[in-house]
Amino acid sequence: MRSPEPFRTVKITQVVEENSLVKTIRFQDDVDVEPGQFYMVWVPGVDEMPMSASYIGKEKGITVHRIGEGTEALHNMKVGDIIGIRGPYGRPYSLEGKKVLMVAGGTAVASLAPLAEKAVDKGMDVVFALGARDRGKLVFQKRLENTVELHIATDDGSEGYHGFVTELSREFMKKGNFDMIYACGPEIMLYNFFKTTQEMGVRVQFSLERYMKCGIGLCGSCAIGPYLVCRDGPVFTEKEIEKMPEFGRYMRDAAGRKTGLK
Amino acid sequence: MRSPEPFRTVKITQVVEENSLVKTIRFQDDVDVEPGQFYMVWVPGVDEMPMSASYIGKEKGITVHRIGEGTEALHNMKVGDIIGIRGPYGRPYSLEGKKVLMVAGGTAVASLAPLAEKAVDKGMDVVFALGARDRGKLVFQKRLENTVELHIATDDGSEGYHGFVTELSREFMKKGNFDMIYACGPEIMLYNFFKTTQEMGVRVQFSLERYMKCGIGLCGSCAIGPYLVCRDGPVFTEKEIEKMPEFGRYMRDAAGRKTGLK
Amino acid sequence: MLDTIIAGLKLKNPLILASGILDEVGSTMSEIAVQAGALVTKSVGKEAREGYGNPAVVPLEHGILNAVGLANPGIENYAEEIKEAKKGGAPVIGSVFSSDFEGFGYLAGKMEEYGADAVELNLSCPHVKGYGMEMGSRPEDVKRSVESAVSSVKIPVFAKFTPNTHNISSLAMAAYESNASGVVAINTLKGMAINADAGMPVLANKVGGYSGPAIKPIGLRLVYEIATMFKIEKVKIPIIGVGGITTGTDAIEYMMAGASAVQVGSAFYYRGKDTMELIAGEIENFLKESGYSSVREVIGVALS
Amino acid sequence: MLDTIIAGLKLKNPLILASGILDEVGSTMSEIAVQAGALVTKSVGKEAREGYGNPAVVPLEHGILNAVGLANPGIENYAEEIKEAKKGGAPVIGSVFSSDFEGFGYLAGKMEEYGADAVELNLSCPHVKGYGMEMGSRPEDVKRSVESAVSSVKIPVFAKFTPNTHNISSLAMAAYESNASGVVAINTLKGMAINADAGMPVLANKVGGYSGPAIKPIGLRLVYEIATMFKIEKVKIPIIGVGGITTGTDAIEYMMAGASAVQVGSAFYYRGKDTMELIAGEIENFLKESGYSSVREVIGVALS
Ligand SMILES: Cc1cc2nc3c(=O)[nH]c(=O)nc-3n(C[C@H](O)[C@H](O)[C@H](O)COP(=O)(O)OP(=O)(O)OC[C@H]3O[C@@H](n4cnc5c(N)ncnc54)[C@H](O)[C@@H]3O)c2cc1C
Ligand SMILES: Cc1cc2nc3c(=O)[nH]c(=O)nc-3n(C[C@H](O)[C@H](O)[C@H](O)COP(=O)(O)OP(=O)(O)OC[C@H]3O[C@@H](n4cnc5c(N)ncnc54)[C@H](O)[C@@H]3O)c2cc1C
Ligand SMILES: Cc1cc2nc3c(=O)[nH]c(=O)nc-3n(C[C@H](O)[C@H](O)[C@H](O)COP(=O)(O)O)c2cc1C
Ligand SMILES: Cc1cc2nc3c(=O)[nH]c(=O)nc-3n(C[C@H](O)[C@H](O)[C@H](O)COP(=O)(O)O)c2cc1C
Ligand code: FES
Ligand code: FES
Repeated sequence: MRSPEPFRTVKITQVVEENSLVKTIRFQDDVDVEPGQFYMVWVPGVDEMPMSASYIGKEKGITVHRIGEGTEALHNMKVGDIIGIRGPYGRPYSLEGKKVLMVAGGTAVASLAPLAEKAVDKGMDVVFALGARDRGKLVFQKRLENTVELHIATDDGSEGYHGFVTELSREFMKKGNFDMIYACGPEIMLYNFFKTTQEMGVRVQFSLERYMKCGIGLCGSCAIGPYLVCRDGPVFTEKEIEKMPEFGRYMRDAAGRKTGLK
Repeated sequence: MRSPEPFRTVKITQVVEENSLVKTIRFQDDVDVEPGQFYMVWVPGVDEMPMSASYIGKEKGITVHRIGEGTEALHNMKVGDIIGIRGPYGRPYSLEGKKVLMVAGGTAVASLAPLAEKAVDKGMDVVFALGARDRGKLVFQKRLENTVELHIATDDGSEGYHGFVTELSREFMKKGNFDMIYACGPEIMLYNFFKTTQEMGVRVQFSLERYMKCGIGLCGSCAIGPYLVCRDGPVFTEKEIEKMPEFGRYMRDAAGRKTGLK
Repeated sequence: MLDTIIAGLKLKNPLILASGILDEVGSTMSEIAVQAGALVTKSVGKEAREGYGNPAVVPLEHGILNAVGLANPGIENYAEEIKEAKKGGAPVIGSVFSSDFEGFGYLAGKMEEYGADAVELNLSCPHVKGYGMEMGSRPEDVKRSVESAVSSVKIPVFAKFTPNTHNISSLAMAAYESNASGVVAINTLKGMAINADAGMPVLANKVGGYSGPAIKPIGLRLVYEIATMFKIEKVKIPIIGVGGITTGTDAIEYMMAGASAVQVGSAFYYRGKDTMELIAGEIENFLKESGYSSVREVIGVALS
Repeated sequence: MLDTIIAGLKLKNPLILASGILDEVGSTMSEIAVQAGALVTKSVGKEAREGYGNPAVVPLEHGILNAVGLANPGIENYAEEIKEAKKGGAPVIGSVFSSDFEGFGYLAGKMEEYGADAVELNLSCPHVKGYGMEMGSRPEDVKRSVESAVSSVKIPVFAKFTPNTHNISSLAMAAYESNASGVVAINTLKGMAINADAGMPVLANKVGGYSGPAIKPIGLRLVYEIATMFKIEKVKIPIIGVGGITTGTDAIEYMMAGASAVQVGSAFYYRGKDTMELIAGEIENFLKESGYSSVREVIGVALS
C-alpha cells in the first residue's frame, strides 16, 4: 500500500530569473525525486499546478513559465515566502542504453536538465538539443553547457541552428545511433517529432501534459488513451503513445470537454 | 508519536488446562512483548478483558482464571477458535540487580513466569516463591521447577510451606539480600506484603489490577493515585505505590463508584 | 465465488467503481471495467460545469478531501463516454445530479437513452450550494427526486445519500417507498483542511468532501443502520456500501453490515491501477480461508 | 504568549481536557491540570450508570471508537472528584447530560455548588438512546436545555454539539440566543467497527462514537461554519474547538478556523501522559517561528 504523502509547506530559499518569462524557484524538501517526476505546487489562495522538478538534490527546484494567473503568482513570490507542495508524483524517465539524445523545447527543459545530469553521472553519452523561439528564451543553457554535448536551436536563428529543435535532432539521429530519445516540449512539437521517431524506428520517452486536478490518480482529468498522465506518466514510451488517439489532437478542460492543444 | 496498534484477531493454537479453574490459551502474534505487559482480549460477542502475557515467545499465551462470564467464555474456546487482541500494553517489569525474589499468589504467576525465564537467561539468580490455596491450584509449577530455585507455599499445607507465600518470602528476605522483589497476586496479599517490604527497606516491583475499559490511557477507569494502571503500570515501584491512597483499600466499578477489593 | 446480482444487474464481483473516480473519460473507465463488477459514471448535470478551481483534491493524512464541484461536461456531451465506458464489458451506472426534482427524470432518461444499465441519483453532493446537501437531507425531497427518475426510465434507479445527516433511515425508507431499486451510502462527509503556515483553507472552495480510510467507520455504521431498519421493515432492496473501502476486508465488513455490493473510490490513490483486482483477490482469499463458498453468504451476517 | 480568557475563565494555555477523557477520577485530572488551561469532567447525570460492557473503547487505524455509554457515578457522588480535580489549579468545567430539559438546570446547579468554574452541556452523546443525539439535534431542544442551565447558575454555560447533523449553525445560534457563554464543537461521530473474522460488531454496544485524527477535517469544518455564521451575525461568544487535535499545528488550525480555545481527548492515546505539555510546546514554537506574539492573534485568521 502506498503511504499517504500529505500536503506540506516549504519556504522559498532562492528565486532565479532565467529569462523574462521564466523563473526558477528553489526550496528545501527532504524527499527523493527522480527526473521526470512532478510536484503539485500550491500558491496559497491562488491556484495549485503541476510543476516538474528541475532540481532534485536536497534543495529542490521548479522552473516556471509565466502563462496565466497561477504561474504569475509564482513569479511574484519572494525568498522566504511559503508555497504548498505535494508529491513527487508520476513515473520518472528511465535511463537506458549508453548513448542517448535529449530534446527540449522551451521551458520543458525543466524535467530534462536533471535527467541529463543523472545520465552523465552514470557515465552515459548524452547529446542534448535545446530549442527556443529566440536566444532570449533559452533556459538552462549555462547549466547544460558544462555537463553535456549541448546543441542549440532557435526558431529565429538568433543562436545556434536556425529552425526547430526537432529538425536539428533529426540530423543527429541520421548521423548517430541513439539507444533512447528523451523529449519534452509543446505537444504539437512532440506530435511531429513522434512521426519522425516512429519512421526511424527508435525508442522514445516523451513527457506529456494534461490538465490535472488531483495529481494522484483519482479524478481522471489527466486521462489520455487508457492512461493517466499523473499516475502512468508523465513520461510515456512509444508503445504507450501509440495507444493515445488524442495525442497531438485535443486535450480536455476543467469540465472534461474536449479542447484544442495550447 | 505512538503508532496505532489496531485490533486484530488470532486463531487459538493450543489450550492447556492448568487446573480446574485455570487454562492457558496460546496463539501466534508476531509482536514483541515484555514480561508484565498485558493484552486486551476480546471474546467475540461476550467481553473484552485485560490478560497478562504468560508466554512471550513467538507463540504467545495468556493464562486465564475462570471467575465470571468473560473468563468462562475464554475457557470454553477451542483450538481454531478466534479471539481478538490488542496490545501489548503497559509498562513491563524491569530486571535489575543480580539476585531477585519473585512472589506469585495464584494465577498471578502468569506475568512472573516469563519474567523468571528472562532473568535466568540474563544470568540472574532467581528465587521464586509460588503460592496457592492448595496444591491443586498451583500453576506453572513444572514450568518453573526446571528454571529457577522454586519454593512452594499452600494455605492448607497440601504442598510445600504451610501458610501464605508472603510469609515464606519474608523468611527468604531475612536470610538473603535481594536486589529487587517482584510480586503479583491478590491486592490484599500485596498490601500486606508491601508493609513487610517497606519495613525491611527493600525495593519492589508489584503488578496491580484495576478495572479497565480502554487499556490505552483514555478512559481513566484504571486510575490509582496519580497513575493509570494501563499506561503507567501495571508494574509499579515502592515509590509509586506510596502515592496510592486507595492501594489495598478500594477499587472502582464500571460506573466509577468506589467498591471493595475482590 | 465473487459473482452477484444487484437489482437485476449481473456483476462478476461485488466491486463497483464509485462516482467521480477516474470517470472523467470513458476510456479510463473501460480499463477499470475489466476488473470491476460495475462502473458508476461521474455525476452529470444538465449543463457543463467547470467546477471549482485547484486545489480541488488534496490527500490528507487519513483520507482525501475534494471539492471538484460537480465538474462535468453536461449531459448533452456524455453519450460518447457511456459508449466508451461500456466497452469494458461491465454494467455502467449513470450518475446524475440536479437542482430541481424534474431534472432527475430528464437526466435519467438521457442516461438510459445513451445505454446506461442503471441510474444513480446523487442526492448528496455536499459542496455545491443549492444542490446536493439541501436536496438530499429531507425524506420528502428524496421521494420527489426518486419518483421523477423512476417514472422516466425502465432501468433500475439507485438513490445515493449524504452522511451529513441524522436521519439516514428515513431517507432510505423514502427511497424504497418511491420504488428505488436500491440505495447507496455514503457520499463524502463535509470537511476542510486549513494550512497553518499560510493561515488559510487549502481547497479553492474552502470546504469539501472527505473520503477514504478515515470515513470507513462512519459509512459502516450508516449501512448497518439502514440494513437493520430494512430487516425490521422487511424491505428487500439492496444496499450498496461505499466509504473508505481500501482492502478486501473492508469490503467484507460492509457486506457483513448489510451491503449487497460495494463501491470503491479513494482506494485508487492508495493502491493504484489494479485496485479492483487486488481487492477482489483479497475477498476471494478471505472467503476461502473462512469457509464461505460465495460472497453472497456474508451479506448481513453482522446484523443482530 | 499562550494564556487566554474564555467567558471570563483565565486559562494559562488554550488547551482544555475534553470530556470523558481521563476524568473518571479527580486525582488523574489534577495531574493533567498542571499542564492544561482547563479541564472538563466526564458527563455526569442524575443517576449512576455502569455504561456499556467491554469492548467499550477500541483503537482503530485512524481514530478511536468508544461506546462508554455515559458511564458515571451519578451527580450525588461527584462532589469529591470536582474538589480533587481543582487541586491542579486549572479551572474545572463540569459536563452534564440529561434526558429532560429541566435536568440540565438541576445538574448545572449541583456542579456550581461543588465548585465547578463553568458547566458544559453534553447535547450530543450519540450512543445512548433517548439522550444525546435526539436531544441535541434540534434547535428548539438546544434552546430549552441551555435556558434551563443558564437560569439555574451564575457560572458560564457552554453548549457542546453533535457533528451528526446538517444544521450546526442553527444549533449554535439557538445556544447563543439562550445566553450560552460559548459553544463547543464537536462531539464524536457515530461510527462502528465490524470484525470480519468474527463476523460481528466489535463494540459491546455495536455502534459508538468516533474520535481522533480521522475526524479533524470534519471538526474543523463545523467550527469554521459556526465561526463564519457568528462573524456575519456579529455574535461574540467564543467557540471551543474539539475533534482530532493531536499536535500543536492541529490546535492552531482550529483556532484559525475561529476557535478561541480547543479541547484535547483521543490524543492522550497517541502521545501519552504529557500530551498537553507537548502540544503547548508545539503551539509556542509555531507562534515564535511565524512571528505571532500571542496565541490570541491566530483566532479566526482563516476566515474570509
Ligand atoms: C506533468 C506536468 C508538468 C509540468 N511542468 C511544468 C514546468 O516544469 N514548468 C512550467 O512552467 N509548467 C509546467 N507545467 C504546466 C503548468 O502546470 C501550467 O502551465 C500551469 O498550470 C498554468 O497555470 P496558470 O494559472 O498560470 O495558467 P492558466 O491561465 O490557468 O492556464 C493556462 C494553460 O495552462 C494549462 N494548465 C492550467 N492549469 C493546469 C493544470 N492544473 N494542469 C495542467 N495544465 C494546466 C492549460 O493548458 C491552460 O490552458 C506542467 C504540466 C504538467 C501536466
Ligand atoms: C493488567 C491486568 C492483567 C490481568 N491479567 C490476568 C491474567 O493473566 N489472568 C487472569 O485470569 N486474569 C487477569 N486479570 C484479571 C481479569 O482481567 C479479570 O479476572 C477478568 O476481566 C474477569 O472477567 P469476567 O467477565 O470473567 O468476570 P466478571 O464477572 O465480569 O468480573 C469479576 C471481577 O473481575 C474483575 N474484572 C472484570 N472485568 C475487568 C476488566 N475489564 N478489567 C479489570 N478487571 C476486571 C473485577 O474485579 C470484577 O469484579 C488481569 C487484570 C489486569 C488489570
Ligand atoms: C475526487 C472525488 C470526486 C467525487 N465525485 C463524486 C460525484 O461526482 N458524484 C458522487 O455521487 N460522488 C462523488 N464522490 C464520492 C464518491 O463516489 C464516494 O461516495 C466517496 O468518495 C466515498 O468513497 P471512498 O472513500 O471509497 O472514496 C467523489 C469522491 C472523490 C474523492
Ligand atoms: C472514551 C471517550 C469518552 C468520551 N466521553 C464523553 C462524555 O462523557 N461527554 C462528552 O461530552 N464527550 C465525550 N467524549 C467526546 C470527547 O469529549 C470529544 O468531543 C471527542 O472525543 C472528539 O475529540 P478528540 O478527537 O480529541 O477525542 C468522549 C470521547 C472518548 C474517546
Ligand atoms: S490529475 Fe486526477 S487522475 Fe490525474
Ligand atoms: S483502562 Fe482506560 S485509562 Fe486505563
